[in-house]
Amino acid sequence: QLPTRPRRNATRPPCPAGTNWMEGARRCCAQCPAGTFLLRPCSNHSNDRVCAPCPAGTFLAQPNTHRKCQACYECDRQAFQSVLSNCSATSNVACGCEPGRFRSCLDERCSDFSCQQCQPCTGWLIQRPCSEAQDTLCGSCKPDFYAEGGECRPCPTSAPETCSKECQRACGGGR
Amino acid sequence: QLPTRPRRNATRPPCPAGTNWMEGARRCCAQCPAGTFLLRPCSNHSNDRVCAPCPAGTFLAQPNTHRKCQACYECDRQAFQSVLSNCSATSNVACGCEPGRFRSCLDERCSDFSCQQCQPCTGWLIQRPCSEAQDTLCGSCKPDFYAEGGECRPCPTSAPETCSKECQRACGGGR
Amino acid sequence: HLPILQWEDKRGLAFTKNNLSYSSNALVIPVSGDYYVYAQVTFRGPIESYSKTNSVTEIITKVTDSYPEPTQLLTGTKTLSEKGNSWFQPIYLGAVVSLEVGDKLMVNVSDIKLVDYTKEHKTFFGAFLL
Amino acid sequence: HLPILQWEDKRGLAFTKNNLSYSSNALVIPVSGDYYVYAQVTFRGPIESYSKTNSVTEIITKVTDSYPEPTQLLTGTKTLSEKGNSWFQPIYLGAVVSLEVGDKLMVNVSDIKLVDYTKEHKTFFGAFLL
Amino acid sequence: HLPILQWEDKRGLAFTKNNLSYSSNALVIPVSGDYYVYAQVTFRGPIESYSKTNSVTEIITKVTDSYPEPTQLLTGTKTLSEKGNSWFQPIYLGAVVSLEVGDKLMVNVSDIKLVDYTKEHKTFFGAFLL
Repeated sequence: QLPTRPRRNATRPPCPAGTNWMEGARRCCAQCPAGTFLLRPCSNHSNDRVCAPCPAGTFLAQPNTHRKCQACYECDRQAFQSVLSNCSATSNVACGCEPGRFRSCLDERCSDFSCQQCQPCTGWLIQRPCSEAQDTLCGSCKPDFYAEGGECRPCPTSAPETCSKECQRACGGGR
Repeated sequence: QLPTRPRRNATRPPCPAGTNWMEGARRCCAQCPAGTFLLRPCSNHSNDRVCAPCPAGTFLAQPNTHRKCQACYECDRQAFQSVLSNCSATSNVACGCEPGRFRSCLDERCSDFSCQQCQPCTGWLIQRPCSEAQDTLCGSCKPDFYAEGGECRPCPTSAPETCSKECQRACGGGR
Repeated sequence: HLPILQWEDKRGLAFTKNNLSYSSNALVIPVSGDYYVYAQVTFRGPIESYSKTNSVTEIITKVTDSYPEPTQLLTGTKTLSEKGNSWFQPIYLGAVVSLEVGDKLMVNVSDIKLVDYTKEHKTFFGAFLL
Repeated sequence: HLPILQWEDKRGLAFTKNNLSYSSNALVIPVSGDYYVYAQVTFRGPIESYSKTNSVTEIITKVTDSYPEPTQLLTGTKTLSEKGNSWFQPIYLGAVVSLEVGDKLMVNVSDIKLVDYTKEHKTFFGAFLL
Repeated sequence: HLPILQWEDKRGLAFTKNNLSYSSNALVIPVSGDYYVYAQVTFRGPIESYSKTNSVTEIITKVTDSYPEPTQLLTGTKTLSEKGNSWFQPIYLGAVVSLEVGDKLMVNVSDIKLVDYTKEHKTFFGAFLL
C-alpha cells in the first residue's frame, strides 16, 4: 500500500458561478460558452483561457472547461429513423421516425428505439391517428362493415344468407 | 498531438517478388517456402535467413517470413464432423460431416456448421441423394405408396374401402 | 438519469490502491491519463411482481468538473427473449478512455432490481492507469 | 472476406497517441511487442427488407507484411433467437497478442448493415502496448 | 468441482513469457502483484445424445497455497433459449485481481462437451501484470 497522500481536492474552495476548478492551474477558470471547448486553460488569472468552436460533427450543449467536444450521435437510417434536427455546435442530433412509422421504445428512456409501421386500420374507423410516439388506434368498424374474427369485413352485397348474426346486426338484416 | 515522427515504413521500397520487407533488418528478406517459418531473419544480405519446418499441429500455406506457424483447427467430432483431410505443414485441417449427415451452415462463409441427419425419405423416391452440402431431396411417392398428410403411405393390401381418393388413384382402385 | 450501482471497495476481492479511491458510488481519478476502464454486470430475472422486461442496459459514465452533465463512455444493451422462466445475462464492457484528475467513474443500469449482486465474482467494476 | 468496419479516430472519445496510428480502416502497430487488443460491436436488427439473420459474428484480424493472408486473432459468434421484433446484441472481444511493427489490426463483421453505428459508446475498438 | 479446461500454450497465437508459465491446466503466477486476467469460452450446441442444456457457465478460479479450496475470481453465467437448432454463445470475462507468487489460475466450465475447442481465436485465456 502506497503512503496515501492528503486528498488535494478536499482543500479546494467551491468555484464561483461561471467558472470551473482546473486541477492543472489549481484555480477556478472561466467557462467556455456552449458550442466551444477549452483550447488553452487559464494560467495567471481566471480569464486568460482560450476557447475554440466545436469542430463539425461535435457539440457541447453547456458552458464548460472541456478539452474536447462530444461526438454527435447519428440517426439509424437503416432502421427507418429520420433526422428531426441536425447536430449543431450546441446540440446533439435528434432522431424520429419516417412518415407512416412510429417509435417503439426499447425501454422508458427511449434512447434506443425502432420505427414500426403504423397499422392501416383497413375497414376500421381511426380513433387516434398514428404519431411519432404511438401506433394508430383503430376504433369500431366503418359503416357497411361488420366485425368478425378480429377483422372488419365489408357487408355482403349479395347472398345475404351467408351473413352471420353479427353481420346482420351491423349490415341491417333483410336487405 | 505528439510531433509525429516521419513514417518509417513509408520510405521503404516495395520488395521484389519472393521477398518480404523485414523491419528489424530494414531490408527485403527472401521468403521461407510454405510449410516452413522464419527461424532467423536475414541480416547482411537478403538470402542468409534460416527457415525451419512447421512443428506438428501447425502449418503455413503460403511462402512467408512469419516467425511462427499457425495452429491447425480441429474438427468438431462431438458435433458429428469428420476429418476430410488432416492438417499438414502446408494446409489446415478440412472438416466435413459423418456419413448420413449434411452440412447446415451458420452463415454463407460456412466456417461454422453443424452436421444434421439426412432425411430418410421413407416411402418417397429419392430425387437427389444426401451430400456433404445438402439434405436428401425426396421426390414423389414410391410405387405402391400414396401421398397423404405430407407422408407416403403404403397402399392398403386389404380393406380397400378405407382407401381415400388419392389412395385409389395411386394404388390402382378396384384391387 | 439511470440508477447508479453501489460497490464494495474493501472486502473480499475488492481493493483500491495508487490513490484510485472510491467514494459515493464512484471511482475517483487521482492523476490525469489514459485508463483501461471495465465493468461486468450480471442481470437476472424475472422478478415476480414485475412487468416483462425486454432489455437490459449497462453504461459506464464519467462525471467531471469541466461539464455539468455525465458523459456516457461505454454502453452494453441486450434484448431479452426469455419466455417466463428464470434467466441470467452478463454484460462485460471495457475500453481505454482519457481521464482528468478528479473525474468520477460510475456504472448505471437500466433496472437495479434486475442486477445480481449476490456474488462479487459475477458483478464487478474497475480501472487501471496505462 | 468479411466486410471491414471503418472507425472515427479523432472526434469525441476517440484518440490515437504514442504513434499508434489509424489509416484505411486499420490500427497500424508502431513498435513490435505484446498488445492488449479489444473491440465491441453492438449489432441490432431486424432490417426490414432483409432475410432473417440467425447469427452475428465479430472478428479482429491482423494483416502483416510477412504473410499474404489476414490472420484471425479473436472471434465472437452468437446465434440469434429473436422473433421478429427489434433486437440488440453486443459482442466484446479482448486479449493479448504479439504484434510486429507495421502490422495492421482490423475488425470484420458478418454483416455491416446489422452494426449499430449511431453512438460511439456502443461500438468501439482499441489497443495498448503492455 | 466443475471441469477444468486444458490449453495450448506454445503453438499458433499462444505464448507465455516473463516467467508466467503454464502447467497442468493452470497459469502459474511468477511474481506477486495485480494482474488483468481474462478468458473467453465459446460454447456451442446442441450435442445430439444430450439432454437439453438451458445454461452455460464460465468461471476463472484461483488455487493458492494459502487456502485449501479454489477461489472463484470471475464468473459468467448465461441461460439459453435456443430451440433445438444449433447455437453459439461466447462468454468473455476480464478484471484486475491481486495475486501471490505461486498462485494458479484456471478456467472451469459448466460442461466441457459444450465448449467449442476447434479454433484458437474463439476460446482463449490469458493474464498480464499491471
